[in-house]
Amino acid sequence: MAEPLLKVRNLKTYFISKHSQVKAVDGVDFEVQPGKVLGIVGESGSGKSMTSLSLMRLVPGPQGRIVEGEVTFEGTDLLKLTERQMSDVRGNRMGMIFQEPMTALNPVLKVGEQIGEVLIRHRKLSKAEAKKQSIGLLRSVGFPRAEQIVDEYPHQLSGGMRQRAMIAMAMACQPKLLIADEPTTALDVTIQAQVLDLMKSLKNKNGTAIILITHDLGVIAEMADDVVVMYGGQVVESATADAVFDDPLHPYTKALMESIPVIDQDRDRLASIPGTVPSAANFPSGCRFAPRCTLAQESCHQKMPELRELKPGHYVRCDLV
Amino acid sequence: MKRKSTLFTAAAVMTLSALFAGYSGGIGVADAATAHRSPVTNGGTMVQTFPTAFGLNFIPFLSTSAYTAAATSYSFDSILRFNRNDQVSADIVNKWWTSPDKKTYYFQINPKARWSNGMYITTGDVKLGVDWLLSKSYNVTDGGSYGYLLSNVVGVPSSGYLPDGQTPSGFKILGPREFSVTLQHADAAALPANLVAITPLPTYILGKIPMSQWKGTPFDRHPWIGSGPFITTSIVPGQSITQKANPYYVLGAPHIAQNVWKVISTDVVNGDLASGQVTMAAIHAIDVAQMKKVPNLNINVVPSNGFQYLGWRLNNATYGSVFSQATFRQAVEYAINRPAMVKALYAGYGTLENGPLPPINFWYNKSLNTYPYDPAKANALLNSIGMKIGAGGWRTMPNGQPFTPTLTISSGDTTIQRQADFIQSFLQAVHINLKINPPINFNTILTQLNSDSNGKQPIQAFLLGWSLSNDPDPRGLWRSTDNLNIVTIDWTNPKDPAIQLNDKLIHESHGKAAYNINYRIATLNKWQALLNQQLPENFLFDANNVTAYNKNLHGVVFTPYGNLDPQKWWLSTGN
Amino acid sequence: MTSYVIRRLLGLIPTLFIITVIVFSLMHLMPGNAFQALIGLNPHIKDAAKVIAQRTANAGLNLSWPQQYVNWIVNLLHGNLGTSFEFQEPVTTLIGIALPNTVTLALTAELIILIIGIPVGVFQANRVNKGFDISTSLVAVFLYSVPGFVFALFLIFLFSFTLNWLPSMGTVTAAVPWSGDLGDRIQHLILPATTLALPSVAYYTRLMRANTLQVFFQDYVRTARAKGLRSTRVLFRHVLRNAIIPITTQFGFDIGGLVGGAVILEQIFTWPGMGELTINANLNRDYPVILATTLIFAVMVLLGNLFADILLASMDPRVRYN
Amino acid sequence: MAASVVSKAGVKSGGTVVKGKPPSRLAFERFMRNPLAVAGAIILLAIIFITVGAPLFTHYSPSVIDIMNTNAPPSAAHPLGTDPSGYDNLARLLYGGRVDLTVAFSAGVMTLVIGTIYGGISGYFGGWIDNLMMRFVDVMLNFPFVVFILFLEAVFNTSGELLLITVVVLTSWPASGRFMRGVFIQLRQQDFVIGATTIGAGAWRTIFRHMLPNTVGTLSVLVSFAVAGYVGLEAALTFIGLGLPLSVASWGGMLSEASNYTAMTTQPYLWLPPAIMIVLTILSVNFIGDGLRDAFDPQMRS
Repeated sequence: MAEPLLKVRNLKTYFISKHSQVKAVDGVDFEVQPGKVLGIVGESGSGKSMTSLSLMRLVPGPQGRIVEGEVTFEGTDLLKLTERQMSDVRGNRMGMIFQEPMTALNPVLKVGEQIGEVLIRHRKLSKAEAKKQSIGLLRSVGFPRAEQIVDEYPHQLSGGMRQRAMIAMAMACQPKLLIADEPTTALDVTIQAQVLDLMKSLKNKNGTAIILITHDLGVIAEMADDVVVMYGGQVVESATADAVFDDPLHPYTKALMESIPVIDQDRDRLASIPGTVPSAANFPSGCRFAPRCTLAQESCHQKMPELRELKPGHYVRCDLV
Repeated sequence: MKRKSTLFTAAAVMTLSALFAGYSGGIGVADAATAHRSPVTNGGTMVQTFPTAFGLNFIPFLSTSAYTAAATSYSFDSILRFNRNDQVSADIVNKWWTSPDKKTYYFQINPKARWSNGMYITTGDVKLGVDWLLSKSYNVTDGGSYGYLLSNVVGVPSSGYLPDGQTPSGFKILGPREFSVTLQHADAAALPANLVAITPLPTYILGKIPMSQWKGTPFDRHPWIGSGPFITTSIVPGQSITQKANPYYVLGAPHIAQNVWKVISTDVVNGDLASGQVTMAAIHAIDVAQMKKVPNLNINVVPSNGFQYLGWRLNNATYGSVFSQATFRQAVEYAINRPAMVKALYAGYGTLENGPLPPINFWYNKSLNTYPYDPAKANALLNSIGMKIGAGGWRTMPNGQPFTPTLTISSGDTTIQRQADFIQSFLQAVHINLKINPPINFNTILTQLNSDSNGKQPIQAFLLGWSLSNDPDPRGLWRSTDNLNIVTIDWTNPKDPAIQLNDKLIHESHGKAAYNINYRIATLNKWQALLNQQLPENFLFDANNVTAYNKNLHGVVFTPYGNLDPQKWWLSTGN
Repeated sequence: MTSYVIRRLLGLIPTLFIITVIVFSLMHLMPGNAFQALIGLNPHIKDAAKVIAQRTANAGLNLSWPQQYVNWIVNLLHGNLGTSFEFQEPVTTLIGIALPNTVTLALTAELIILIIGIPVGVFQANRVNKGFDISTSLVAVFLYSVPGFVFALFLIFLFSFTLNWLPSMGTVTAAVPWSGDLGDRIQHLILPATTLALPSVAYYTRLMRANTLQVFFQDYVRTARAKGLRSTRVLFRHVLRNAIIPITTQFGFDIGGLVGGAVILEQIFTWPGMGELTINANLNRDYPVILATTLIFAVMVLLGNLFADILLASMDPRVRYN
Repeated sequence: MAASVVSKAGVKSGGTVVKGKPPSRLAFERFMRNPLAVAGAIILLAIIFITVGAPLFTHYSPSVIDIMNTNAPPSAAHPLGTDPSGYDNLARLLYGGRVDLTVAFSAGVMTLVIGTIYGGISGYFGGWIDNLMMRFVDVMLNFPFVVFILFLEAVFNTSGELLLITVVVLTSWPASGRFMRGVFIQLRQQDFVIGATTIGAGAWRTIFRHMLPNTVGTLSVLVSFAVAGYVGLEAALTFIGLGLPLSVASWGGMLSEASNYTAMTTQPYLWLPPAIMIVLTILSVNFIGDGLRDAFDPQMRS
């Protein structure tokens, strides 16, 4: 494998207040290869969104804090940069799109301005040039009447249009890495497909690597080259997409797979995982999945399993497999 | 303590004395000792104050506020003035005499009398002043209320006014500087109470404008020439009037170059005095002790020419039978510890009043009963009219009915409210169960007083005050037929022999015989003694005029009738 | 836009109508009028009761009140607000002097409020619960707690009497004509406008702080940061631009309120504005002036509301004119 | 492409769920953890205690004059001196709070009750009801306060505490009514209200059971400002002579009596105590308001 574009080592993001310490991200490791799609999957509360925000250093302060780890992007540790240096990376070499296109766009600024300001910031374009490029960008994400859209406000656009505008914004500077945090969750199914296709084509065109964060295994199956499965703030399994889908090793991953409806199989009912994701404020002492794991043994409740490389490139955090 | 107190008395102050506020005289109160220490210097700016905004009309007699009248009185002199002994003395007119039948007055204008632009004042200017006071425009359209000054002149119809520009036949021009005024009836008070106030107006300006248009003309908004010591140079509505010395002033050019009237809230005026931004201002008596500590200020206290009283509606349907007995009112007078009230309300800077004229007045009868505080005597008097102490320790009506009179006071005036509280406590001490009504708007009180002919209005007792004019002429207020008597005193029962005597004495005090000053004094003394004994209202006291002024101001003549002779004042530099 | 404003202006008419009708009827339930004081206490008017009746009749006060109201409206449409009973001057003259002064004072105060309130509120939100935030919040509550006239006296004492920096009365220096120069006028404005502004500064600071805090945690602010925008641009273009919207609305609502709030301060600072005129007219039952001042206050408040709506519509593209 | 069904189960479990505690109890606990709010509550209770229990602290009556002992500086017998009527200033200070607190809290309660009901109805129903109700609010908001006071004074031939409270009550509600309408309009569009309506909850139940609890934060701020505003108002009205008569002791009255240059510079014992009481009252009400808002609406805390 080539030198990875992004290398995350032992990332820990905690929420620290007077009364409690919440380990939202607790020692995460993964890598993203240039031009590839890494899917991060897990239920809500598994720490995947907080991981992505940590990569951008956008963890909501003042309680949220990256306490440990390394995030090496194109050879530099992002966590060691000053806020000013970091802001040169954001939107420029790393772009990000968010789950809620309804709220992620500023309601009082024109779409064109919101895209253009990235270009003005990082490409030092003039306002006029920025607007021209914004129109081009909007067209490239599939707006036929881009000249009008630049002068419209977000509330005048539909949800899918907004998400495409978001993508245009994130892709404006042709970043090396795009972090997409649940980009399709809030959209209709048909629109979801459009958006995913768009991301795919942009990836192919620009060679942008993507971190795709989702709880939707279907999306992962369609998009991802590599997959990281997160649970309770930790990576429980990581491998290529094929490996994960063909041969899931972790009981949690297996359970997730069970719960996918498969059209050509005639199953009586979908499997679901009993129980809920434990609160980050009070994780169990042993394996964090143990309380919900059908296979759990006594030892699972005692000791936290290590992330082991069971097969080449296939890591699992379970002592039973 | 607050500006509201001005509200209460403002109306009363305006009517009886405002006219004379600036150019009246009285018994002299000497200037501060510093006056003669250094030689007089010319120049400088003096700042005086009004507590609230002034009106917009500056043509004499047209002003609707006391403050505008004060400023106007600096710019326009009348034909005669009062000196510090309250005697009529020369001003624009320097010689005057009467015909043997005392009906015609002859006047001669001082040959040096000029307008501030140097033009001489002529009888034509006086005539314009007379025409103006008697014009229909002034009296009817503009609602002017000083036409009465000339209503006794021959040729003035009973309506009190003439068509615009028409001169009454009683006014005659005898030469460029000589004129005469002939009256319908001889009247001893005519000169000091009325004719002194005739004010020459500049014919060459106002003579060209129809009187119906005077109000609101540029000259009315800002009169740029005048005959008084200070001529207005600029007016900022609602806040200031700037006046400069009149070099041609008939009584001598003023030493001070500029006089500024500023509207300054009474809440901050003390600070302006202390910081030197105001040269002279009236202050509250209660602040005297603190203001005496301010190093750059002198304080002057003179008694005022006025009185405050506790009135009773003598015709009240419920308690009139008690109120109308002089013995009851005498008992009240004894029951109230007036020195203590003066001490509490005015820090001692007040004067007790025992009759309709204040002790400071030239005409005051010095042998009046002073009604010293004597609750025992009050109790005895109340017992003597059959008001027994009944259940609960309160006196009843002679017929045994409960006696709980109410005192009505105006809202927004804490001094009046305090006064009421004190009176209540003193009357309660002699077992009179006086109740104080919640304070109400002054206008409402006036309305109730005005429409109280049947005694059915809720008002039973009330507190009011008057400022008086220089001449002690009681007409207008004290005769049983005078409207103000009906409204504010209520001593009007024509069957009461005391009231008949009152009317008779008032009539005699200004008849032909009264041209003899000793006769007039004797009559007025008798009249004062009558009121002192009858107490148609319970005379209380009046607050003294307390003036704080900068130590660099010299030559001011403080009198009960105003601060006289501004042309003689001067400012020392480098204080 | 224009048609919207016109429609809104027409919409004010019924409200104004009801207000004037209520004031009109209340006034006629009150006993007494200004003539009572003017004439009733003049010793030299022979037949005061008759003169009062005459004046009352001349002023049209003996008509039935619907008739008086109609007369008043007809005169109003001719630009005539009547003649003050007390000053015997056209009400328009009195208001012509008072209104500009009051408006100047209120607008200056608004300016001070915005200039201080917005930055301080944003700064507080930026350092929430830090020393600056807590200390300024305490000061703000203190400013809000102490009645304005107490501040007025304190500021006069400090800046006018002790330091002698600023004048304590009027709108211009006495000797300067009414058209005094701008510097002189500004000097005179500082103390009264500051005093008038102080309680509202406190209120706006609080409001701004709360708004900013709320906006800080909006998704689009995170988006803006994810785009790598500098923190100043995030703050001004994204946070402030949104946080300020409710402030502008409040601002419009407050214009009318500030004019009313100036009543007491105008007396202390001898600011010849609507305050003195209003209080005086009310105490003396000077009906034409009461009606005119009521009308003007109402118009100010309503125009303020309208202004707020227009501002809101121009600042928030989600709001449409309808 | 596979549809996503996964993990919708058991999603809503983000925060700490402490079982068995109703929200009001939680709010109370959060309130009690806020030191400023607790301090505010203690101060306010203390102020109420000393005003209600005034006779415990002074044997002077606030309405008995002593003409022989007026304008006295502080002494052992009169720790804050006496005023120009000979009233004991300490007694007036202690008893005076009753009026201020009554006026302020009646304003606060009216703001709360009428504002919420009126704004709630107007905002919830919308349409012509809303339009009509808001026009009425416009009228009331524009209504000149001074005219109102003078009118009531003239017609009922009285002045004083009751009149002041009446006027305050009559004029305090429209602003909050309009404000609360805005809040309710916002709430109306929120999921839980739409939810409540769709499951057939009646209008009243929706307004009071579902919407009202969500306005507590806003209301507490409104009320704290209303209370603060009306303590100041009482002082201001007395200052221009439209407030309480002298016979009724109040902090505002004491403050306005001492608001002149001489008293401000030389007699701090006249104005400082009432000023401190007013500031303390308003401060504590504000802190309580902040605390309530944070307690009921934890998202608002940063």
